[in-house]
Amino acid sequence: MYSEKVMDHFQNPRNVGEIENASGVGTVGNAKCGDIMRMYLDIDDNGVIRDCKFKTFGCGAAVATSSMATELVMGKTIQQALEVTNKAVMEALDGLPPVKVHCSLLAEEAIHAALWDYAQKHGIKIEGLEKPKNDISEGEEEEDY
Amino acid sequence: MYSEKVMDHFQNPRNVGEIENASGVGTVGNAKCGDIMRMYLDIDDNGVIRDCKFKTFGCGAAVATSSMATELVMGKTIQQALEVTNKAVMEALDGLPPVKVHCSLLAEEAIHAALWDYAQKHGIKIEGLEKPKNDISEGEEEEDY
Amino acid sequence: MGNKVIYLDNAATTKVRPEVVEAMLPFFTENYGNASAVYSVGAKAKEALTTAREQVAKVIGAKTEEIYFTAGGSESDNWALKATAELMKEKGNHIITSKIEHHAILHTCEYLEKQGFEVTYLDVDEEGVVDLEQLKAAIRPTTILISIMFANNEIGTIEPIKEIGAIAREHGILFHTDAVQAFGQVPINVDEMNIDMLSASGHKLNGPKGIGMLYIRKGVKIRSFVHGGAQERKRRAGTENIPGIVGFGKACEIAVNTMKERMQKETELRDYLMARIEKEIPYVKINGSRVNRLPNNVNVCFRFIEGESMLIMLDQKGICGSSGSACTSGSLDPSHVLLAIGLPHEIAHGSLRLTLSHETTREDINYTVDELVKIIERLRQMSPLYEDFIKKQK
Amino acid sequence: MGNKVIYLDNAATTKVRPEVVEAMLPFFTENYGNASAVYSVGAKAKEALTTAREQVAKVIGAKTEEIYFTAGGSESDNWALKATAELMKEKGNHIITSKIEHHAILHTCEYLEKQGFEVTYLDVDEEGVVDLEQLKAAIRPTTILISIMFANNEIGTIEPIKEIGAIAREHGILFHTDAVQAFGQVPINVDEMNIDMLSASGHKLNGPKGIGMLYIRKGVKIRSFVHGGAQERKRRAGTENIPGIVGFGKACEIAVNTMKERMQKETELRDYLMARIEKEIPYVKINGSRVNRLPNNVNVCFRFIEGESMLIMLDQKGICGSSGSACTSGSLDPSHVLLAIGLPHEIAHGSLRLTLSHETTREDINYTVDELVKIIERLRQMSPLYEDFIKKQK
Ligand SMILES: Cc1ncc(COP(=O)(O)O)c(C=O)c1O
Ligand SMILES: Cc1ncc(COP(=O)(O)O)c(C=O)c1O
Repeated sequence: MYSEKVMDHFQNPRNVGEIENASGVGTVGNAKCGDIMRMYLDIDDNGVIRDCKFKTFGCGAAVATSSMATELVMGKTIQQALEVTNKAVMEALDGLPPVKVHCSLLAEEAIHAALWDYAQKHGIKIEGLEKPKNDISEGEEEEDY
Repeated sequence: MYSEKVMDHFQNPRNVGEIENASGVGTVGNAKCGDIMRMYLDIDDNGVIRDCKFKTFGCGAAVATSSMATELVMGKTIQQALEVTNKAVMEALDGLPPVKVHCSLLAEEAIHAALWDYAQKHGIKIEGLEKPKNDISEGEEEEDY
Repeated sequence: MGNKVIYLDNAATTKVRPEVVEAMLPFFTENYGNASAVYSVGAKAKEALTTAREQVAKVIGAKTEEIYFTAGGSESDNWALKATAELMKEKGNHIITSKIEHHAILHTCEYLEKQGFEVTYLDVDEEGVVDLEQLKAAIRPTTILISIMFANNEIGTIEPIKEIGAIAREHGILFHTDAVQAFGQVPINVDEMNIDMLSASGHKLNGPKGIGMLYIRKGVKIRSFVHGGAQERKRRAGTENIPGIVGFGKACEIAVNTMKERMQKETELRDYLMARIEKEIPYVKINGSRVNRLPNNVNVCFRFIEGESMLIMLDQKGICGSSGSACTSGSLDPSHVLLAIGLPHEIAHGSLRLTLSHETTREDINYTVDELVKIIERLRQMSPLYEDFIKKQK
Repeated sequence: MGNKVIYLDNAATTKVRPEVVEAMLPFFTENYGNASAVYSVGAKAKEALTTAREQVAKVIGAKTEEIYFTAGGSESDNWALKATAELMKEKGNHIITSKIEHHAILHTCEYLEKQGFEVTYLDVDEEGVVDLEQLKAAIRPTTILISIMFANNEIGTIEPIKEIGAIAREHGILFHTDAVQAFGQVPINVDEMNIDMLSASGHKLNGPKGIGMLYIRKGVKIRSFVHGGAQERKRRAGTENIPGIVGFGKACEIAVNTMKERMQKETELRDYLMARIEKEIPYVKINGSRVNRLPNNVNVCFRFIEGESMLIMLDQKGICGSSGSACTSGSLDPSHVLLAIGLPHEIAHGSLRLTLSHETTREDINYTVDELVKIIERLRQMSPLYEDFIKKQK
């Protein structure tokens, strides 16, 4: 079902945990759908992500995409972090099963939500960042027979 | 499917053949339904069946019931022969599958038809013998789903 | 973690017993003849068919001519519902079922609704038991069928079938039960329970997949679902799956002969498993009835975590379980059964079903709980819901 | 007569190849897990499912996602017809089929007629070939489906499927073919032949019974026939019959790899068998096309005698044949196919079908004809029809 990379990130998730007094925290998804991701960012004065941690309630793919997302934004500038799309997360994980693509969208959205929180706290506007939706769903449902 | 008795009478049918100048000949059934029985009787002056032969176009049960019927009427008086019912033929054969019961009716009817022919030829009336139907069908069809 | 697999998903499907495979084998390459044929190669198949029908009938106290072989539980359910709807549509268009039926029933009901039938989906209480008063109140003059499952496939609750049968009989309404989970696991008698139709599936009782049956009480005149050849007394077309039927029969024979001891052994292990979980893991909820419960079913919700990740971690320890029904696990939506017994979505997501077999041992259970304790702790440490909960506690 | 059985009823059902049984075995007792499950015991089943789907798709040049496993040919036929009727009922209510279809098609059509659909049953010529002009003339604006079998199960005639497909495509009408007899026996390509739906059954090509498939061209949106779980991409519910599917797949693989040599060998033996019968037995009629004919099918009528008694006598010599379709042999009515090609009833009653397999030898054929000559002679001596015929000749 899952690629080896996904399984590795699920079994040995990187950067699990909390950051006390994080620069930005974002929580996306909802318990109703069975996926919640929380992303903590520690951003230095140059706008570089010094640290990043996550907590996730969700399936194997949800955990793996969160873990991979933290790796991908670590050390990046805010603008670079914004470019970490769900596609990038999926590719880094060697793909996801079609029904799990929404997890990667959730990971992208979690980064955005944490950055949004950072921007709010600092009263700044980040170019290209919109207020994150509360809920992510895939849109393209499988056909029903 | 068939009892041993049926198989025996099918494999080694008794009294197959024709009787030249028979006292009575009866043919029943029709080729459309896949069963035709012809019964030849040789009846002496005392009304005793001296000889009896058959020819049958039909399934295993048709052959076996014909064969058994000839055995059952052989040496009998006309009145005794009239009492050889399809039940008697079936019992003598240790039973028939339900879908084959009509073969035993055909055998009964073949005897009647041959006796009717005998009666016609001799201008006599046989007590309890009616003009045989041309065709026999079971009447009670299996339920259709 | 060794190579040993602890298979605790016997409600999804089971390992075929070696005796069953043994019984099937000659019908692949030796007695492969058509059971409807005249020649003797077919006669052996026919004989085997008769024997199997007897073995199956015995499980539920039915007559052999009331057993119709199908390809499995889903086909049986579809047949019972659709053919009854068709047969009775002059009388009425109302069907009563429950909210916790298997999808083979629920989706068929939805299909029938599109055809103009009306369906009442009965509520269940927090143990998953259908409310008999609600059932009585739901009956209308146009009610043509009551279909309530014998035992639920997720939470193991056994429904009050005898009582439901009595109500159906009293009102002259046909009664079907999806007994796929209960068949061969607990005693069933179609006469005592007033069951008119009953679905069963071979692979749930250590028989083969792809074979099942519908019991149809003599006199219930529903027609074919699969039209064609004259097999199954003209009611279910298709060349008979003789190896499957023979295997199903054998599995039924063994199930009947071992039922008493299996029930006792599995009930004991089941209760032990539930007790250890409740004692050693906080924030859990056992689902389903504690009393009227399948002997092999344990269903428990672990708060703050999600089922699939639990299943993968268990799998890595060689333990096979399931989260909600196996059939729905493609979607990973929270189970409709857990929602029907009143669980909130996020708790329903954290459900684990462990279903035992006659082969399950106490060591298996102990190993499973030992690993489960660690897995739950680990996942909770990762969970934002647990984080919030703990912070609130302080 | 020795103990050897000469099985010449391969159109009814076939012996499962040992390699096929071999391939199935691990899925009964080792990899028995549910293919929809998360854990790895199920993963092996899932993998096997994928492989089998490829093997099956290859037989007809289809894409894997166009193959839907069913319980057999009858279910596939029922699904194709009933679901198309339902899907298209807004467009029209007219279906075209032929008079020589299998009962799985004909009885389903009769069922649909009761539901308000109109069915045209095309005539066939004396060889059993559907008339293309009659087909074109039968098409109405309300025609929603053409269903014509690929090859007839009794007389072996292969229909002009490519031409029929072209006509259907030209008129924008869906085209289904019951290829149960042709699948794996002769080349089929769904794209070249414009086939939208195709039925096949595992046990007709040395695979297991109780498994089949319906090919549904991508884009053809017929719905489920069996509602329930999400198996087969939500289109056919029921726990997958993995051993059956694996066996079917393996049988398909072998069928593809051996098709050319099998066709050649069987065609040769078939023609030899027909030639010997025609030469050595008087008053016979070979049924079906001599050219467009399944490589393994011989169908012949012996005048003045009836089929069942012939079959029993052959059986006593260890030879298995059939008279008309195996499915109809319960009724022993003369076959609708033989009547459709214009045979009178009494001749139709005397039909014998001998269908070869890859294992059939020239010795088998010689032995069969030798015995047949004696049996026919013996039965004719018993036949009042023969008696009349001979007397008339004099
Ligand atoms: C042409 C044809 N269609 C359909 C079927 C039905 O297939 P099954 O018996 O596998 O359901 C058969 C064989 O019985 C057949 O020969
Ligand atoms: C209660 C219940 N009904 C019906 C089914 C369907 O049975 P099958 O998968 O054999 O078609 C199942 C199992 O999947 C079940 O648990």
